[in-house]
Amino acid sequence: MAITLISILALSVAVYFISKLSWKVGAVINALAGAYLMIYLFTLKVGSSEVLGTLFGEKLLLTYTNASFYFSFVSMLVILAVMVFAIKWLDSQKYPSAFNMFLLMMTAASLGVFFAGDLLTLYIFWEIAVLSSMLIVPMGKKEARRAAIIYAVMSATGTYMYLYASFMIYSRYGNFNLAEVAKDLANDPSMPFKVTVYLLLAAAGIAKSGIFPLHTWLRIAHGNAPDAFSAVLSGQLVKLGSYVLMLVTAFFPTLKMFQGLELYSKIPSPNYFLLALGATSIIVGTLMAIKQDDMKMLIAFSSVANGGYILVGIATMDAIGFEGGILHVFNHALAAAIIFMAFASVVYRTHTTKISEMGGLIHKMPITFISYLFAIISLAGIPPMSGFISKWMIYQALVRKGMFVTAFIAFFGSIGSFLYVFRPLAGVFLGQLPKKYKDVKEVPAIMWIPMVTLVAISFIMGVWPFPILKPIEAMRADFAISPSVKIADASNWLVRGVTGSWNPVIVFNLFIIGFAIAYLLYTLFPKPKKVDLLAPHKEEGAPINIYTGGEYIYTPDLYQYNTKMYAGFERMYEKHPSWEKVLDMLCKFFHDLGQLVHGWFFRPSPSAYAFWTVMTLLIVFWVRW
Amino acid sequence: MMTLAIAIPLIAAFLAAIRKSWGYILYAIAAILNFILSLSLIGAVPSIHALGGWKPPFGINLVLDNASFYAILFINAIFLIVAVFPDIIGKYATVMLVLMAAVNGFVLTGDLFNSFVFMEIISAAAVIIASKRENYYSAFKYLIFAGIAGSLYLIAVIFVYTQTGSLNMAQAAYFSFSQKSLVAITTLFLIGLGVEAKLFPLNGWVMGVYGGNDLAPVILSTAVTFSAMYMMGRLMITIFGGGVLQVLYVLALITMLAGELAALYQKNLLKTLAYSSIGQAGLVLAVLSKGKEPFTSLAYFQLMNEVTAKLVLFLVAGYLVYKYTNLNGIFKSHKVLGTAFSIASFSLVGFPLFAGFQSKLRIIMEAFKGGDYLLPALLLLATLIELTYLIRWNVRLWFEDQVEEGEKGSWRHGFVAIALAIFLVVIFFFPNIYLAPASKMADAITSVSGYINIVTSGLGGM
Amino acid sequence: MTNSMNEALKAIEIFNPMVEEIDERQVKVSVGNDKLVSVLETLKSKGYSHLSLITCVDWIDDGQLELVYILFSWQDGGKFIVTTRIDRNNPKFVTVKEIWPVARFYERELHEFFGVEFEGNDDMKPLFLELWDEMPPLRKDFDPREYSKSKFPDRKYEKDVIKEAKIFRGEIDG
Amino acid sequence: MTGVYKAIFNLAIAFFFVLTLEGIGRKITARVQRRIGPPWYQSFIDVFKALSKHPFSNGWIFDFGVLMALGGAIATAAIVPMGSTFWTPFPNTDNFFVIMYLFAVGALGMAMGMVGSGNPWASIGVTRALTQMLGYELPYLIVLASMMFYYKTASIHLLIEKQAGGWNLLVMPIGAIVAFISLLGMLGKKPFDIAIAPAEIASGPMVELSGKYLGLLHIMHVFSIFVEITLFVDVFLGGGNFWWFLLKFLIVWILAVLISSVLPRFRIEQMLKFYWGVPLGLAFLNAFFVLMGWTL
Amino acid sequence: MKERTVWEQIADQLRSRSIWMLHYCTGCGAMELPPTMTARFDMERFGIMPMATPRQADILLITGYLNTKTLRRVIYTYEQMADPKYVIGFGSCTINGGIYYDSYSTINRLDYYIPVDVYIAGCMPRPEAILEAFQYLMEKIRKGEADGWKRYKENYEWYKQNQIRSLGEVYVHDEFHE
Repeated sequence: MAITLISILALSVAVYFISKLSWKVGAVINALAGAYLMIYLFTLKVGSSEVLGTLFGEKLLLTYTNASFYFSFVSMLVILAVMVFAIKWLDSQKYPSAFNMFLLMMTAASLGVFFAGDLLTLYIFWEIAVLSSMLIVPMGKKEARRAAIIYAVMSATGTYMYLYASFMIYSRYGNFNLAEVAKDLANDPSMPFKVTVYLLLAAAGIAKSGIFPLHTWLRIAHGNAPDAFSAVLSGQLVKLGSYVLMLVTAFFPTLKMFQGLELYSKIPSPNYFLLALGATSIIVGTLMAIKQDDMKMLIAFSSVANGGYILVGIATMDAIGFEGGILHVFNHALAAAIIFMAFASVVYRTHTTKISEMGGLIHKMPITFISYLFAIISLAGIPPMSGFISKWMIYQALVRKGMFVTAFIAFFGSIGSFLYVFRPLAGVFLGQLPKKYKDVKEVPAIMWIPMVTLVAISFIMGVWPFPILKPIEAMRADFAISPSVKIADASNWLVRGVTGSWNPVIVFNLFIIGFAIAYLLYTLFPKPKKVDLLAPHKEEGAPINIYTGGEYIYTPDLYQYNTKMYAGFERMYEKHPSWEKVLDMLCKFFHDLGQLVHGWFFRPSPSAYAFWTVMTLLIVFWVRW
Repeated sequence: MMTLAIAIPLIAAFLAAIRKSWGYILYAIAAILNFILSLSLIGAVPSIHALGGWKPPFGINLVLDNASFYAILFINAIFLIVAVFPDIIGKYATVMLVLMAAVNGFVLTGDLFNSFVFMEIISAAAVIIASKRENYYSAFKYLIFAGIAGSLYLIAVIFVYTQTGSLNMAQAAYFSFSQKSLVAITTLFLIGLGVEAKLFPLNGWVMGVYGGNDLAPVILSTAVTFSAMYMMGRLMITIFGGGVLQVLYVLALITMLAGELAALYQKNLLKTLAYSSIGQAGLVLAVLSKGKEPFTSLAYFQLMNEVTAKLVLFLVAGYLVYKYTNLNGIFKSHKVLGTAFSIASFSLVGFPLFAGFQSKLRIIMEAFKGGDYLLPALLLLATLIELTYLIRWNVRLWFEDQVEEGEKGSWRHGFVAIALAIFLVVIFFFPNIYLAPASKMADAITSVSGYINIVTSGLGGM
Repeated sequence: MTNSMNEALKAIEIFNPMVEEIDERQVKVSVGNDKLVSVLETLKSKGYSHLSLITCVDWIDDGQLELVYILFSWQDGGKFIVTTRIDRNNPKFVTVKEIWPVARFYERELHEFFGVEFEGNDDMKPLFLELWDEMPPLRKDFDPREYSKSKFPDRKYEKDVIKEAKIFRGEIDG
Repeated sequence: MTGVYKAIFNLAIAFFFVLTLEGIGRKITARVQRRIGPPWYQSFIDVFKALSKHPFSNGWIFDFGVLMALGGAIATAAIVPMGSTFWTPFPNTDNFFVIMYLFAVGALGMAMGMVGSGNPWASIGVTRALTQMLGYELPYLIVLASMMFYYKTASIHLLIEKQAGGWNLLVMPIGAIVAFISLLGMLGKKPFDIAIAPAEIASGPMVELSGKYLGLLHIMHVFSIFVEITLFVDVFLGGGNFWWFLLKFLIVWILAVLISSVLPRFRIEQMLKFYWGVPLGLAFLNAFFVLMGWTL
Repeated sequence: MKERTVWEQIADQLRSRSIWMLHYCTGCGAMELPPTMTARFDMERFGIMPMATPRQADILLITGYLNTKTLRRVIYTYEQMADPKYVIGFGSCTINGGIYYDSYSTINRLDYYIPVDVYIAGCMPRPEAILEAFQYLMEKIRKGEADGWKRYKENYEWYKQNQIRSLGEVYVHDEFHE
């Protein structure tokens, strides 16, 4: 593992110079490297372990667990798709060589995070991943430059808390090794220490996966990063955060650690705290996504909400909830990647991300539309796409535990997701095609093939989810989370929950049959006359177009409804408190503090320096004498 | 041999004063000679040299132990690197030569009054250097400060003399002061050195001087700071052990936070970096003030990393700031300089793959081992702030829309900057390049008896 | 007449208006072509700031068109009807859209229905009529019946409907 | 295989019974308004007449949306158990959440097809429908969640079996009331017909539907009504044989029609405030009672 | 007239029992419709319902005057309706121009521009008359005689020519619709 990771890291630098000659070759090498890594994941044996090197006298350990396999598989799926997508897409970019280099570097680093066997290795790879992705972000729109800074700072806030906690652990147990630390933590008598460490470690995951208090970077970073990279950001990078959250809540035996702190339904209060944060993110993400006009920011907020789902699922400390949360990682990764790639395709052709400037692209970009459609079906959790299964599992856990408020929030997020995914669907792809986009074409095959492949995978996993449930069940078994129900019952084609089961194959077949019946009825009755959406269309001499209340409208833009879609609902919370403003205030506070320091100590005249010198003298003497 | 390190630049300075046009060439020759000389001194460690045959504690003596050896090696290396840039040195070759001589003397000397003299020379030379590009007001402020600091330093020296009857450092180290006089002496020394070491609140001059021209930060933030830090360790730990180290610890932490906060506020690239170097100095001083191994070695390790990174940053920044008026997106035309700048700033922040990671994480780790939970927390907070403004600058210089047409860059800057930057990456993988000298320095600094032994045993031989 | 109307009348006395009191709150003021704008401005400054309508009367026998400006005061509900007569054959007048921006729509309407040109108002596109090709329809010499006959064919009754109706009612025998 | 026959029977009942009920509902509304009203078979005539017309199509997404809507509705209607374990086509797949979300396929198909027509009225209608969903689904889901917590199952036919001792209407009366209010929203009946609102937005999503599209969507609507009311009957009004089920269905429908025939329409915010006020509070109250074990 | 197939006969039966109307209303004519719809006369008992869009409607009820400007919209609306579609001209103004027969802007004869299946005479007709007309139309549909939509297709050139003669152009561009 070590050699592979390091050679991929080295290759990334080489890719930069190759890309300087021809970025296309660089992109192809990237894709090949991605494909190699994908295959490589399957050749590795679960449980194998390797030493990467030594740092500060501690061995840097790489271990390959079921969780590593699952998370890196999901990551590689997304990254590979984006790498293939980028082969063509990069020609719209200003910095293709740097993009190639950092993308590959980030890939290696994120795999390193998943492989890490100890806290320090995880930190090192984590920082490399953050650094390389942070350098890709500002290649996007103008606002992206600010986004990169906010991303770096938020991420670092979490990471440094994590680092602090790692060293706290090290100074107490003399060990960074995750497995050892888990054992030590379980037996540690000091509750304040455990809670502190737990929360500080989780902070990294919270910052990275966009959970509530540190979620604001997602909007700006995902919304402004280079379009295809947003797919990686949302589909893969935030999953690093989910991985850390999974480590601290499930891999560390929190139930045992926090015995006696149970708050409700046998969930310890620190876990419950995280769960509450997750639930808050669902609300915040959903509400904010509903009111966005920028389609990428909309999906960025949806990533906040879905990160919340993942956290809620994991933090329930219930077998089915945990599996649901982990499966949601897969589902959301795929859905978000497809959506962002679809958006990248749209932007590739139209050069805008504002929903209000688009419309009717379905007639120009049908494949992109179909990809987006299936992705939102998955994102909204509607069968037969895979997104439903994970949401179903999370609901099962919440219902079983009797957590009605959280269940309410989960339902709210789910229904709310219908609202916000519909917004780009209607505003970008459906409706009237503005005149300026009448020459827009579908993106080339190399760009839509990865999208469609991901759609196919998501679809197949929705109908036959048992292959993807297998590693998750193995993970659950590794972490020994109760109750041990067998969720995937492949022999009976059943997905079992604690409160019932369902058969995805039957549901899918029923849908097919229903569609067939509908089609039969459709063909049975008179053939329709094709009507253009707006332009008077002369067929048999009669102009027939859509109903316009008896008025002639010749400008499609006037007849496109894509702004303020939920005005009535938005009005109910337009005066919401903004967390972004709070963080801005904090930022301003530090800035003002800097100004104060600057003004007090660093600017005054020479006589003031003499004053300060005397003051120091006096203080020192006063203190020491 | 040791005297040559002071003598060569001094002679060169005289020559340069006579023939102005030979200035740069003389500087280059002196720098090369000095560097070779300091390399060749490795065989002479440890030894002392009594000037004029007056034996310590009566005469002035130069001490070459591990600490001073590595210090002058490092310092002369920096002078050598600066020698690559005739355009930066310009008309200031003479002053630079004087500075070189003074810094070498400051580091090598084993006599308190002599160190005062060298410090005054350093201040004088530094003030002249600071006044480059008509930066007179800042230079004047610096002058005032250096004057106050020098007089306090002198008072401290007088204190020591009245107590011990000698100006020799080894003698002072041997002498057991009463607690009260120790505090008085160390406080005065602290303030005297604090100016050069950029200790809060004596660092008001830094922003104006570093931010005012391209020569001052390059040499003052590296060589002079290094010598001041060396002397800080020597005086505070070796000679007057104990003393006001706790006060230094608190002041250093404040320095760190204050510097970083002010840097966050700053909108000028050079001034930002100036504040950043205040913050870094605070970190080094805080670690140094622990007064024992392994903190001392980590402090010097961090100092070396920081100085290397800062050298790159100031070289690049000084070059660009005076070439362009608007720096937005300027790295698009100066890719090599930009890469070096980015690597150096990432190293400063402490990202993995870069040198700063090694030293910062070690500091945190050792602090935890020592049961100090405050230093890591503040260090991480300061790092967070540092990361904010350095990323901001990186993003601005790389990605903003370019306003000014980029010109062809200077290959000297590019070569030196990228070489140093690559060196920073190399240090991540092989930290011992810096860590081994640093720990040797630290050993020498923390061992009082070792120092006294060197001086006393050196009495016989020359 | 209310007090404010008296005051307003006093203010416009210098323009030699022909004043005709219609009822308690309505006064008709007829002035010459050249003084009309001044009168309107004065009235506006006196509180008659609402331009209710601009319309036109076709005095075909006099060969004149009478422009009618109706001003309304929101203070006391008084109404001034300021009129002036212009030549029918060369119907030109100046625009008041600088005083009341809304006037441009009224002027468009007048241009459309009476053919009055307003100097200074260039926007004379048709407002109400679509694809009108005849002379302005509200002029007295326009014959709408003729036009209707030419454009909108009537139903041709094969039977005498009136006679049938009479038979139906039993008034006559069929 | 019996499952398939039962599913076909489900669909047949859904079509004929609900269309009849629609006619009866119109009749009842007419009687409330002191009119005579159309005959009971009027809805059949309407559906088949619509199917017989020569429609307009606004492109392939329009066709596809309508087909997807109908297909989703048929799939959902085929799963729902009709009042007893015997009339459960697929006992392993009658999970409540599956039905709820499969139901959304139809809604999504309709939304997509209708917006695909390019008419802004349709978009407005769909956004209103989605917002309304946010209103009524939440109290309903909370009530259902507390029920599932109480009986430890989400399987509809098991829920029916567990009511052998007493109807849930009597066990959790508050929940039943809330669910019924939500049902009114689901049905799009009068105070909640915001999405269609013919007077404001020209019948909203359906604005561009002509001929067979309208007919197919009407059939989809029929299946939706079947699913919605059947769920309510199954969950709250206990088991019984098939005829009892039809009777309960009829009663619930008539009640909904009676309420809708005398009420005006909400505005969209009013609807949300209404649902998130008392019904949601009551739903949580119900959940609290269930948690405490205070059931009748 | 062609023979209808069995399916068409069945379809006509259905169509006659389920008439969804779109009413084009001007002033006085519209007043007669509310009583027709509501409890006093209750047109829903014949399966007649008001519809909001031309797409869903079967008949276009034109109550009152049409001037050149509105006639354009009516033609436009009529063409947006799905076949089979019927038109009822309501009031004498649609028959012969009513009292404004000599206006420069009102048309005199509706069936000159679009095919009208049933006229209701009167100014204004009472609700009884309206219901009577609907009954008559139903009868016509049932017999397959209400073939205005077919005539419009067959004689499209003629209708178009008439429309253009009176209107100049049917679909106009103007500043408010661009």
